[in-house]
Amino acid sequence: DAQEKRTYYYASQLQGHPYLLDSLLGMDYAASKFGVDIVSIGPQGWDPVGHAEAVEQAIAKRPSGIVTTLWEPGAVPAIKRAMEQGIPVIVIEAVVPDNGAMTFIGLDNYEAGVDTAKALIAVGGDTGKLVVSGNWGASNTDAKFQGLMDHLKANSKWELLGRVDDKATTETAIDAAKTMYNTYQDMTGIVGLDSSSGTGICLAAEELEKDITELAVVVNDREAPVLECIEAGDIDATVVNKTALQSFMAIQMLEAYNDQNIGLANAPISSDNKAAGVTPFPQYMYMGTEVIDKDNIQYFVSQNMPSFN
Amino acid sequence: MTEATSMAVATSALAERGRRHLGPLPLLVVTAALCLFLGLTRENFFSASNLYSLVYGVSIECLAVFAFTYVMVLREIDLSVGAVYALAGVMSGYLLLEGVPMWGAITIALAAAALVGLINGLLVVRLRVNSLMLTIGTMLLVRGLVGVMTTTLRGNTFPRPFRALSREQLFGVNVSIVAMVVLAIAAILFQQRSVLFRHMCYIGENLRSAVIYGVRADRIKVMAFVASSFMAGVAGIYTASRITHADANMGLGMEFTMITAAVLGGASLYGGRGNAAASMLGLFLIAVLINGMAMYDIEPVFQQFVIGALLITTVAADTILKRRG
Amino acid sequence: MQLGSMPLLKRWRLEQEAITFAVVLLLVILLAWGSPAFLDSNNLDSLQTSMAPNMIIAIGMMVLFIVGLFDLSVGAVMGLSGIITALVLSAGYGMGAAIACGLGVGIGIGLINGLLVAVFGINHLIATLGVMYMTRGVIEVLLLGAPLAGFTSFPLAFTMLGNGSIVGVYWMFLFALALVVVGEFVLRRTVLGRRLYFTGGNHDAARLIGIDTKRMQIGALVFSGFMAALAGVLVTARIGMANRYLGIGLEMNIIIACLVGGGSIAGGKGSAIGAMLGVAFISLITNAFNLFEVPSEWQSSVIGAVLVVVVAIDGILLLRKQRVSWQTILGWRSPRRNSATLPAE
Amino acid sequence: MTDTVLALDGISKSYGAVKALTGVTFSIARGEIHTLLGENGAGKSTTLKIIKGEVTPDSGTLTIEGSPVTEFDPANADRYGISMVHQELAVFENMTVAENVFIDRPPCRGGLIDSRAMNARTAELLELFGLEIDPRERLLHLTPGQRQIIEILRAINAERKVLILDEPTSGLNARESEILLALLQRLRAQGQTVVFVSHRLGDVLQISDRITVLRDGAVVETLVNDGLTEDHLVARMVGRVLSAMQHRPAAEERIRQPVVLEVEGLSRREAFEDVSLALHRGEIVGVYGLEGSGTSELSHALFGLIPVEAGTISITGEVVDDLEPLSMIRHGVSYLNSNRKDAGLFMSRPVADNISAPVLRQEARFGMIDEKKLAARAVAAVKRFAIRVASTDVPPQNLSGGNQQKVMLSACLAPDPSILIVNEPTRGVDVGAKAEVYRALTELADSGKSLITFSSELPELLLLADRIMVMRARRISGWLTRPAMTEERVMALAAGTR
Ligand SMILES: Nc1ncnc2c1ncn2[C@@H]1O[C@H](COP(=O)(O)OP(=O)(O)OP(=O)(O)O)[C@@H](O)[C@H]1O
Ligand SMILES: Nc1ncnc2c1ncn2[C@@H]1O[C@H](COP(=O)(O)OP(=O)(O)OP(=O)(O)O)[C@@H](O)[C@H]1O
Ligand SMILES: [Mg+2]
Ligand SMILES: [Mg+2]
Repeated sequence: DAQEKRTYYYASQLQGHPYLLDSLLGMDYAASKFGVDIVSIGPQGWDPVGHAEAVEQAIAKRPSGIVTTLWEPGAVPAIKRAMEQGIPVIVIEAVVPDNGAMTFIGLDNYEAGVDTAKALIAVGGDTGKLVVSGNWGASNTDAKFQGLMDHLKANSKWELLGRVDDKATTETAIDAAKTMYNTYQDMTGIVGLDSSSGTGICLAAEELEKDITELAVVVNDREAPVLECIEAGDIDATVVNKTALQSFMAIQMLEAYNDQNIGLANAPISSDNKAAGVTPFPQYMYMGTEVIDKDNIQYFVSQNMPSFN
Repeated sequence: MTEATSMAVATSALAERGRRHLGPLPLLVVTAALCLFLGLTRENFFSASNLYSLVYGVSIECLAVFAFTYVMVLREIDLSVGAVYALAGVMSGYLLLEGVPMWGAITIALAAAALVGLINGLLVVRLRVNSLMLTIGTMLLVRGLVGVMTTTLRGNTFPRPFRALSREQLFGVNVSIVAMVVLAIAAILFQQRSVLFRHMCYIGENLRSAVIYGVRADRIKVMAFVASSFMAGVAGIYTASRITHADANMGLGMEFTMITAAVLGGASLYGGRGNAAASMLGLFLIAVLINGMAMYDIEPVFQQFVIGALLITTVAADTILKRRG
Repeated sequence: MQLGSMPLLKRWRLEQEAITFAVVLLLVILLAWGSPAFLDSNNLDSLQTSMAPNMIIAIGMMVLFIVGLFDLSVGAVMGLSGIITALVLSAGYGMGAAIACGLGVGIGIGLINGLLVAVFGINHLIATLGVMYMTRGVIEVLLLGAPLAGFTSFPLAFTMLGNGSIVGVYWMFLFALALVVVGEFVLRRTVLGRRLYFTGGNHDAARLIGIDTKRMQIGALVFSGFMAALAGVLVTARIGMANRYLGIGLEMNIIIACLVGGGSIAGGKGSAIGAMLGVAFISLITNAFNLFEVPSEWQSSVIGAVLVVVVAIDGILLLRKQRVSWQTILGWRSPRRNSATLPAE
Repeated sequence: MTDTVLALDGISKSYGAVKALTGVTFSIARGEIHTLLGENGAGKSTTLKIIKGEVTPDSGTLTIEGSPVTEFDPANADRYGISMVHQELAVFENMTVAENVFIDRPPCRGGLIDSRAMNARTAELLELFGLEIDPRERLLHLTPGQRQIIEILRAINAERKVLILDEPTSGLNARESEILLALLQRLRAQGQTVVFVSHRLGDVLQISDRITVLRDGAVVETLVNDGLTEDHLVARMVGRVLSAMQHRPAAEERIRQPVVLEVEGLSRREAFEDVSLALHRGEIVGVYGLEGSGTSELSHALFGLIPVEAGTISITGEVVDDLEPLSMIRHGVSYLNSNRKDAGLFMSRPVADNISAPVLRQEARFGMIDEKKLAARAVAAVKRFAIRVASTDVPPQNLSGGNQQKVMLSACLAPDPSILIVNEPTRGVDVGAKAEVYRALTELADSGKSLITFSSELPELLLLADRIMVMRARRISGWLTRPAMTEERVMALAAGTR
């Protein structure tokens, strides 16, 4: 059965989230490169129960492997179940501890925060007054914030004036950013930590006809408006996760594991990895981040991105 | 009954009216108090820029809550507002990127929104189905369509001319603010004097009685649902132009904001009552609260706790005052 | 004296539930026939474990529907009770204490809801919505700075609550079924159940005949809080760790399930069986999406469409029972719902 | 009979400005049928509600079985053994007949409700009224008359020490009220104490042992019922003697008047079949039928409230193509519903809004309401029917039952209709006001309006109608014209005896 096409399931919630579209792009690419089928199942929006069901019910399809996400641990029992039945599971994008999967491929949010801090220092110098916009209470925002503040404390004299909550929704983000401009007149730097923050920060300034080119503005992720604002010079830089890479590598790892000619499964860690209960995967695989700014922006705008199907 | 008593009838009528028309006063007091407090303790609160931002932010949702309130007056409910709001917004953007000229796209999007309302209305009056359950259905249905479009749009930004819409100014302020003011005044007049509103109250209070007295209940209900969807559509298109790209989260949970605002404004889930202008005030109160908490740099995750608490206290105050009167 | 014959469904007041049952049955047949994976043990287990907690919450919600209320805070309560249980466990206390605390949370919040609604007379939508926000706030504050998921070292006995099964049937699921049976029994055969229906059916009249309607309302809200907490404990036991996102947005699904299952927000109507069927309906639809690999962006449209169709069919059947002609139903002439002898909607 | 069950002493109660009761004092003896009599708003229901514990008096003492009642809440009924039939229906539509009868203390076995026993017992009770209803039927399928009976059965079934009935017969037709009165007398024979309220003086005199007359919330006096006549009672109730109503002059020439409303072969399955009638200008046609005869459906159909399956209605010659309330109203038809609780009033909107509801559009200019006009209209109506109300901004829910009825009638007359379809026009209305209503209706007829009057009160029909159409088993069983119109002949046609 090594000949026949292998099928992998991407079972997750938030299937429709624009942030993950790049992830799906990477998967299409992998599918075309490795000649495998990849089936996406699961709810369009936020639905933990639906997520868990998607993973559990993917198992019933007996796939060659499952890729999933863990913004919350609801699917952990499903993952453990799949692994028990010999179906390799890889978690991408977001993860919780003790999840029982083969590996996690994605972003270390804390490090992403650190990278954001570095970018801020790069564009805004090592001193200033800072306001941070984010989706507070969401794990990635909180972790990024930790990394950001730790690095700034250690390596700069940036001080935090306050935080605003943008709920990762553009409408909210705009109004939150406006409140920020109206409240903290004396800030010299802005950081946005979730995918909507940048859009909010930039559009709010536009609405207030406020010139923020003087401010040091560093955000995260690559929503289309953010890229526009970088071109326009309102936002100085955005720190992005390599979402396409994480999904591509997930498939690549699964292929390497399943394909006897590559034989990752039998990498000589032990005489018999299965019997020994050895996981022939690195525990975590972090993508690290890239910084998008005026100089490299044109390579990131979605019009210039390829598509594979 | 004697002459004397019938005189008494006429006179004490006024007193009675006064008592019943306590109306949105509690809400007004709470809002004013909150504003005053913030104004006194935060130097930037009363800054023109902040107040303007607040009003502008609210003005868009006000368009939607206007008609939504009247649906509630009719003892019905329209939970599909949020989805329709997103539909109109995303659809107009979608059509634009498909190369449809701007006004054509907007017209089609609005028509689509109105169509949803028409379907809601017709099913409610024709099949006598429970509007809560029905509009949950249409909400999901429309959400799905929005999802389809956002997926194909891949979050791309909309053409400049469309984005310019939300920047349009009239009398030196954004169009949506003018619209809000006009609607608020219209609402007050409409509720004060108009036959139609009185008829709506009759329908909400006792449909059977209303029909016996020749009120066109079915037609009015359909109209209300269409209006609700249409206004949601207008607000949605305006927002789409404002946020410049297709956002799947657009209008998520908006229906609850609407209900909350309407109830804060004195509407009842059991129909017969409602005040669109006060509903707008309700939206404003919520906005001010969030604004204030940001200004106080309150731990963000704690903010929704405060919102919940305020929600309850305001309505509680209202309820208790009404019981007195 | 001898009673004349009467259709079983009508006598047992399960007409509406019957429609839902038919739809559920249709789904099952469709799935079993359309996808070999349906009868795969993994799939059946998945159905059980996803249905069980929702069934438990839905029973509570249905009781609220019966007394003419609903509760938007169930999702948040579920989340908080789960977290409290996890916190207490990881603080080294025994399993009993942890569960007690978890359930206590639910009862406490339910009581708050009850007091707000019955004593202060606050509209139940606003009251429970506000309490939902507040509860979510408490969760966030509790877990401020805590890792996304921690407390992963639960005693085996506890995790078994959510994972134990006999001959392919999860205890959790059996438990939920048992609750349905008991619930249905109490609602139908006990005076308490009767009083719940009276309270929702005609609040004023119920008060006049000496039913303590306030107590009924408070009781129902406490009960739904308790059931939500119960579900929270079980799910936490199943997942094996605390989950701050547990139950977000769940209230809507539960309410949909109850409506599909024959409940009415007008009150005085509904059954535990209906709650079960409603939940089954939702879970099976999701199952169909996964097994038939329906593109995610179309899913909610499908659910919505099904819901609309079910509602419409329900309405049409009712009208036909009242002998309203087809051209009146479909044509432009409106049906007169105000007719005094036609059974009120 | 000196054995006192309960005694009221100086009971007073006011609602805001309205003094409902002032120093009401009387007592009820064991095993008697004690009737409260009084005009609408005299305070009967309030008194009863206080006895039952639903309403807390401002002052005065209520003594039951020698022990003064300290706190007032509905649970008292249970505590002191009182059961009550309310003037306004208090039933549960989604529950079965049996469940509505056995609301408190259903028959239980092992702590569980024994529905078989419950249904059986209910069936027996239903037979008392000769009702062929399945105890497992849900109430929403029953007619208002039937619902009223269910509520009476509930009270009787409770077998409490004191049985209170507030205008129990107002919703019943003649046969049913006869049965009820007989039943009450039988219960009294078994030592049951009954407190009774009715505006039907005949009934009152027939069964009462003692009668307490209330006027403006105060007791006029308590009379022992021997040798009393209706005039005695009226005199004490109203404080003046009412001239007896006279028939309108004979109706021959009215038949020669043009036909304004013509019904041909109107049919609706399970309701009525092949109904034809011609209503002349200035004529009052009465329609009579026992429960189940289809009369109420017919009245609904005539106003387009329920669709018909065959037949036509034409007004002044032209056929009404769409049978809807709105088009009937456009043709100058106006409708008075038989059950005010169900439809006809907006219970929590001001009386003024209620009375002006049908004429809002006419009274408005450019769709804008002129409050003053409406208020004036309302005040006029209040005067005309002596509606006992503090102000025209009081909602009907705060009015006594009879006054609610008057408000509804005022609303129905507001658009100055040329044809009226009137159901139970004087349900729960006191004698004084009844005369008012009769006068109003006859005046309308004299001024050239035409009326179809549906009533279960035969004397009322005999007084008002020029002709009576009698229905039996959903068909017209015959027409009677004065002078051939007598109670016996109508009943004969309605019940199908002979
Ligand atoms: N809830 C209330 N609020 C305000 N006023 C009330 C209320 N209930 C009754 N009243 C007033 O108290 C007075 C007595 O009312 P009650 O119902 O006892 O009259 P009644 O004798 O029963 O008249 P009817 O024969 O019409 O039933 C009336 O004037 C009525 O307007
Ligand atoms: N809601 C209903 N659904 C189906 N059939 C009904 C309904 N109401 C009445 N009917 C049928 O119509 C027939 C006539 O109805 P109804 O008893 O109201 O006539 P009625 O003599 O006017 O009653 P009443 O004397 O109480 O006014 C009844 O035999 C009954 O079977
Ligand atoms: Mg009364
Ligand atoms: Mg009838």
